[in-house]
Amino acid sequence: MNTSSKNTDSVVATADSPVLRIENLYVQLPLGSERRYAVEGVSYDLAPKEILCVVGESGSGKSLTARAVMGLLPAPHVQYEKGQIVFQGEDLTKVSEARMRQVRGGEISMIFQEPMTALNPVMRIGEQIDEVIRFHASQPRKLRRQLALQLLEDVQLPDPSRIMSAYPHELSGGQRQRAMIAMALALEPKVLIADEPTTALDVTTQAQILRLIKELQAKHDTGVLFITHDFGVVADIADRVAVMQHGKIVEIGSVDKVLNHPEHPYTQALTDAVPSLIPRMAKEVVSAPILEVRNLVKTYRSGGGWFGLGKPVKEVNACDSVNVVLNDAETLGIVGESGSGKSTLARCIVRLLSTDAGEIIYRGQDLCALDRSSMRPYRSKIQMVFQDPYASLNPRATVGRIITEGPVILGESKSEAQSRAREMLELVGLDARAFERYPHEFSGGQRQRIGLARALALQPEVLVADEPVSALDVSIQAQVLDLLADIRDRLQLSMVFITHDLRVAAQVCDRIAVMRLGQVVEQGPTAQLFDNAQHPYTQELLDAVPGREWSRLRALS
Amino acid sequence: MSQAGKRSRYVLKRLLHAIPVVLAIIVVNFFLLQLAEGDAVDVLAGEAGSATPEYMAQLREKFGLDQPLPVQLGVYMKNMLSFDLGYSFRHDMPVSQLVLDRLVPTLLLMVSTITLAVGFGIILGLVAASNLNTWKDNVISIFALISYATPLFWVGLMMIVVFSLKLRWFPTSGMENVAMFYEGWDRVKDIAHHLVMPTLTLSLFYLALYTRFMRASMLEQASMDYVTTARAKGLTERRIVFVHILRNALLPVVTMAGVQVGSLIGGSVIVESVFAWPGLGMLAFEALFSRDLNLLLGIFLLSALLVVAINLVVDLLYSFLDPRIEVG
Amino acid sequence: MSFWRRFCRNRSAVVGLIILAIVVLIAASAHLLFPEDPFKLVGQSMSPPGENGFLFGSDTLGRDVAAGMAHGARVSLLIGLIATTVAVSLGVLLGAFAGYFGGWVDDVLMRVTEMFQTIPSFIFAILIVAIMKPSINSVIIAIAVVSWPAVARLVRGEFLAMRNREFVQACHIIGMSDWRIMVREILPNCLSPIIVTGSLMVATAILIESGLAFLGLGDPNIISWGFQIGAGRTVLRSAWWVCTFPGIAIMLTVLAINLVGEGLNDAMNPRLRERT
Amino acid sequence: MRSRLYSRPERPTSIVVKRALSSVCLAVGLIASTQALSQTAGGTMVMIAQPEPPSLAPYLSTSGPIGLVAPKIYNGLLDYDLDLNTVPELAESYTVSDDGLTVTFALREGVKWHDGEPFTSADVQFSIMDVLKQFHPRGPNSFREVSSIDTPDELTAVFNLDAPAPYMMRAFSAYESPIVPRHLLEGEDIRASDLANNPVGTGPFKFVEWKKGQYIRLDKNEDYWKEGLPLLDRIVARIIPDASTRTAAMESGEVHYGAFGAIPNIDVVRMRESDDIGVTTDGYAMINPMALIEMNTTKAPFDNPVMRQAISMAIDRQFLIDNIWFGYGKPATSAMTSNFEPLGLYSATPEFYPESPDVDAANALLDEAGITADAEGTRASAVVDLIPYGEDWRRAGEYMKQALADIGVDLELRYEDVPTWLKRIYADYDFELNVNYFYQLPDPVIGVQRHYGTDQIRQGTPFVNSTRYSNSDIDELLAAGAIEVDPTARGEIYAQIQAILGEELPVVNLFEMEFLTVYNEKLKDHTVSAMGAYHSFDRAYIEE
Repeated sequence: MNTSSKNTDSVVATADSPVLRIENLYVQLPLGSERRYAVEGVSYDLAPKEILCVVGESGSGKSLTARAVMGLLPAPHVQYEKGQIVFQGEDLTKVSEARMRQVRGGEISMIFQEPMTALNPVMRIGEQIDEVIRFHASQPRKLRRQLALQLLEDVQLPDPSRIMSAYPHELSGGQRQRAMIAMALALEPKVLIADEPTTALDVTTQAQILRLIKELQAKHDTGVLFITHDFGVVADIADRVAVMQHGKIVEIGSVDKVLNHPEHPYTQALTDAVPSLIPRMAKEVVSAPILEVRNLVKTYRSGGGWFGLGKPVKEVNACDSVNVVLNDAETLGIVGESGSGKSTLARCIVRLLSTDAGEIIYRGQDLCALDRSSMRPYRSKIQMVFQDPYASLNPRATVGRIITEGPVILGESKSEAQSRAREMLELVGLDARAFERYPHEFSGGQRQRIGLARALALQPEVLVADEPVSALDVSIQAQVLDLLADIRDRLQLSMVFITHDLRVAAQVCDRIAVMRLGQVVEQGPTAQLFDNAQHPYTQELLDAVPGREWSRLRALS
Repeated sequence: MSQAGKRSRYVLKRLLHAIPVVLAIIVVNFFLLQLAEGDAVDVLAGEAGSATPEYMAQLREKFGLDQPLPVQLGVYMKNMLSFDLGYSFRHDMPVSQLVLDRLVPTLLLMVSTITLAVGFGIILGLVAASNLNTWKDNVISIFALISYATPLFWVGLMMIVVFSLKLRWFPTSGMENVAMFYEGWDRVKDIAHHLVMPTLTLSLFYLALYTRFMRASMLEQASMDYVTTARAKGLTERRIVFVHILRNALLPVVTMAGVQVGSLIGGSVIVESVFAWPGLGMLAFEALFSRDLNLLLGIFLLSALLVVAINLVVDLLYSFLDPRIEVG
Repeated sequence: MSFWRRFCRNRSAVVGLIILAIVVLIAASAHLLFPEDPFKLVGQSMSPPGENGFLFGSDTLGRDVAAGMAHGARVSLLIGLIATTVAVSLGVLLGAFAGYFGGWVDDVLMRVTEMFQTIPSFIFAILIVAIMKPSINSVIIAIAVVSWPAVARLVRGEFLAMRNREFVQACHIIGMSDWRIMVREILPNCLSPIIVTGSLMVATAILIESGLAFLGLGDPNIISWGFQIGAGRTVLRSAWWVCTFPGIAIMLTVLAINLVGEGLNDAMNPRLRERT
Repeated sequence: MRSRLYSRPERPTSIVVKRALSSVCLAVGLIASTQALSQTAGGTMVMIAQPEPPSLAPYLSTSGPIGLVAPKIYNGLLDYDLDLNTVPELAESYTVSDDGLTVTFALREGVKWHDGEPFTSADVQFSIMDVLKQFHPRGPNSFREVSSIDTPDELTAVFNLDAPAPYMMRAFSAYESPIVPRHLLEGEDIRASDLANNPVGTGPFKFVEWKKGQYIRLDKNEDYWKEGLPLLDRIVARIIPDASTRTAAMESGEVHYGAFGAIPNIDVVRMRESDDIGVTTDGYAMINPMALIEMNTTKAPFDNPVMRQAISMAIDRQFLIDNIWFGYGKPATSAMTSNFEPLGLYSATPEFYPESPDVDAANALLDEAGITADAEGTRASAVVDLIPYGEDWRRAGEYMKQALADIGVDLELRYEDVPTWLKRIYADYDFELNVNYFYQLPDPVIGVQRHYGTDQIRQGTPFVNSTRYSNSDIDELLAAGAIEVDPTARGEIYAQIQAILGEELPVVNLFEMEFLTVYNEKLKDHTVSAMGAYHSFDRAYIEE
């Protein structure tokens, strides 16, 4: 539970001078990009003991500003042009590289988004922490080791000495992020820059990391520059907020002012686009089940000896006797953290993966029993939309071919398929001219629409959506969700919606099943699940949703 | 299971894996060689001057060449299992002895070539990558390409003319000074003295591959997130390059060394012939042209085992270098 | 055309392309430059470059080295191209099956590839040429047989990576046949590494051909750079030009092909890497 | 590199029937050898042995490289000086009975084998009767008349012959008929004996070590039966596959001696100017190599003598010598080598062996015989096989293709490896033209007869009558020539043979080859016998 949300009258930046002041900063983009500047005339201050959140969609320049402070701009393409970055009276844009190296990691330190790749895979955690200390404060080895152990304890990592000698791949995502934080706070820096540190983490881990950052910030009085695109996180952690769009700051102020009384229309649009946590009204009429999953079991075997004869080394139970029901024209949400088996379940339903046991009954027919040819009539009935807009479309095929391929294979004539495709493009809100163009000419949101058009071209009765919006910016996310809802109602589609984001689930799903380690721990109508969750894990998930309190208050006003 | 236990199990498994490959090599080459016109007896008769057909028939019978093919193969396999690689028709000696004599020179040449090529390849690749697109980078890249593109024998012959005839720094050819017949330490120095030019010639070719490969690997690693983290920790560029990037960049280079071994033994035929280096390459070449079937199969077998062994060593080395790799 | 602009940014690639263009031009117009049969004995033998009307001198029989190089260029390039095409198609086929189907198919095919890579490749090439008797076809086949494993490994890696890509899974769902998925969906997306490796293999093929010729295994009836090197080798000390100029031609061509290969690599890859 | 993959195998010694044969010349040889004592002793001689000998068993094979090494280990009963006079070796002296049916050898006393066993007449008897006559490629032919050998005492061996065989006296050199240790071979399978790889002889040098692919090391035989000899401490035969590398080794002084064309002619031309490298063509009097084209007389159009004559006329033999063999060689003018002149057996047949090529005459000949050209001017097309012994022969083939194009014969070259070539030519007879070279040896009976006699058409046996030319007159003349004792009558017979062959040309000779021996000037007294490189080198020494 987050103890107390930042109340509205948070401490305004104290009178003493800001620890970091950015004044009229300009950062150039390489020639030929959409706009000239990545960062255009940005100015903001960071007071000691304050958490300033910089929020904005991808491409808004929020993280480039932070990297400019550290002097880590990706050299040839993106260059600092003009402006000041004053840190404790010293303009970092003018200092020597040697001085800059003293600042980095010593006085200003930074943590990054991808814990999986942010640590050197072939070096022990202990060495990587020791490196920072040794470089900035020459202390004898024994002292450095003690400090490192202490740091690991501060970030609440279990058994620090084991962690010291462990390699990055032996730790979980959350643990690695904690190690990163330990490394960053090793020399009591004045400023900590956190560039989307929790975006790649599960919602429960994210909550813990946010809490940790707040505690450490309070304890060490560090100024934290927190970069994120998630308004829920802003609500939970920020003292002050700056909103950025296309390289410019559109609004800056206390968290209460910006989140609850935004002045700039762009901020308003963003805050409105964040799905509220109010569960959807359950469907009145309970219709007959169209798709039933009974006791589904799916295990992954890895290893295995010569020609597969040897005994398997590792066995992971992705789905452990899952039972869910999808009623006609209803949306069933499957919610869970990474590794819960929700994607595997989805892939089993569309027969991408063979199952070990259990049945998938579609209108009375068990699909698992069907072989390739007898599966043919059912192929068009269940279709799927994927998560990553950039990987779900064949870069070398035109949009037209992508959409028409399915119908043509299932027997429709070319002309008929093409007219259907143009019809689908209209349905998903893209103009017909997209037919001849290639995927790389479209934005993320548009690509998801093309993926949707491809699925709908086969006139399916069931649509399986595997995290369709989690890779999108919040404003685009809202549009796509609206489109989905509209299409679902218009075509009376029943949908299986997989997501890790409870906000999205609340907005879209009629009923929700919560999965954990391959098992469905709880399922029921959305409203009932949100108001009084039965299973402790469901409750834990609900509490971990960032900005839960903010959304609750917002809903009341 | 202890780390050593796991390792030995892994080694065993790898050897088991290698057996079908090695056996396949023997069988394929056995039948492939039958397609070659003429046999060892033709060659021996040709060499002996004039030999009566009866004498040739006797020889064929003695060598067992008159048996049907499957029988010959069966006999060969049976002997092979008891480490008897059969008899060289032309040299009138057991194949195993002939091949083992030539193994030491081949290993000497191979190990020194790999060390030189990989060693300098890494250094040059490192220098090129850290001075990207400067004149150093271009010079190294062009030098690497030229040494790769120049025919080996031409380099070899030019080296002999320049270094041994004109400058008299090195002997022209051979592995040892056959006039003096040094012993002990002198002999080692003498062999090393003979080894310089063949190794230089052969490693020039492979140096190019490793330089380019290292450069590409360094560039790829330099764009990784952990490098940005290291920079954010305020480390110097030197430390980032030599401690962080280098170790990660070495991994693919090590694997490539393993794959190259097979072609290295083969590739040395030209160098062995130009420098009269008594290696397996030359022996295989002569065995082929005297249809010395047993000898050629023996060489293929030995080089296959050599490749398997070296690949195993490379993989174990790799698992030391990269903690992510679980052995066994 | 952004591909062309990105290719030209790599200066050495452009230099490579120019050299290659010159070589191809000479090869194509060989019969115009030197109408006579390059084997013809046209003048004073063993005359050094520049004398008796020989640009690059003449060999022991009085044949024009320059004429041989021009006509030989066509043959050497042809050998390189055909051998590479054969090796690439074989490699793509086996690599695709191994990478796409996995399981025992992958095991078997990889054992076969391993076998070919375990046998000393150059000796295996010599073995094949000796068996099929030295001719231009046997040389091509020998080169192809020893070069396909590298392509097979590469294509297998690409197919393994692409196999689980979401756009491939989408095709599975709509029931597209495996063969169609491999050819129309996956293969187009791993063309760039294949093209780059292919270009480098043309260079290696030419080197192998000159190596075989050095050992006296070249085609006796067809002039090629390898043939000239074999012919000039024994007289290297007295008539250095006979095999040195063809050697330089080989080096320049191999150098050019490699530079172009690297240019292709830079031009093709960033576009793919950015997106996926 | 493959210029001399298999150096030319040796041919049997000639049979020279000489009236004035006496022990006198034996004595002269002996005195000459004692003078050698005063020169300095010691040093190591390094010579080239390329390709690597298959084994060191001269009693089983006459392969060239074996001949380079074995005669230093084994001794023969006799040796031959540069003018082919016999010189005593293991036999101090010998007498031939008047009827020529018994030859008695007086053996040298106190000779020991390298393993210390004494050398006796029993060794001679065993060597000739049980080894050379049974297994040596030429033994059965050289000793066909020897019915038995008596050993009345340890130092006397008496050869009993069925018919006089004066030619036999030419076959007692250490290379041709090595005397092998009876105590090591008796009762063994001669062919499989380990002696082949660890020879034990009576010669001036003992076998020490053979590192395959590198060298063969022979050290001085301390108790050699010739007083004060050998002068050298050690002889090492080095194996160097690449021709240019062999040249470099010679230039750098690493190697002192290279015979049988070990050093390419072109390098010889360059090196002979320098004063520390010497060249000689001596020491090959026993061989007389002849470059030629074998025609398959059973395959059209080469079954027609006119085609063969036209080919012979169209070839510029001097061009071949100057451009490929760099001046070493003499254009052929008959079926036999001009070196038979001293024996009175050579007579030129210039009609189809013109001084310089006569293309017009050749074309006229062909038109006259009705072998007309088609639209593109091609009278016939054929495949020419080339002996796979290095680049020179490929150049010869390439020249042949251009030369015969002028008379409308379109040639395609074929160059295969040795086994394939041997099988194609001598086992399958699957050829039309074959560019090759034979040793005519010091006497036509052994060197030339086996290429033209009908009885010599033996399928599967290398280097015999592969053209399958069969002419009864030639057969009779050859038989007569072999046993004719009177030199002028013999000359008459061979003149007739050359006239017929000069007309029919089953084999078109190209030129008489000159093998070269290249040596470092510091090496003295190396070419002292007619056997040339196949000699014991007991008198050779290094003068620093």
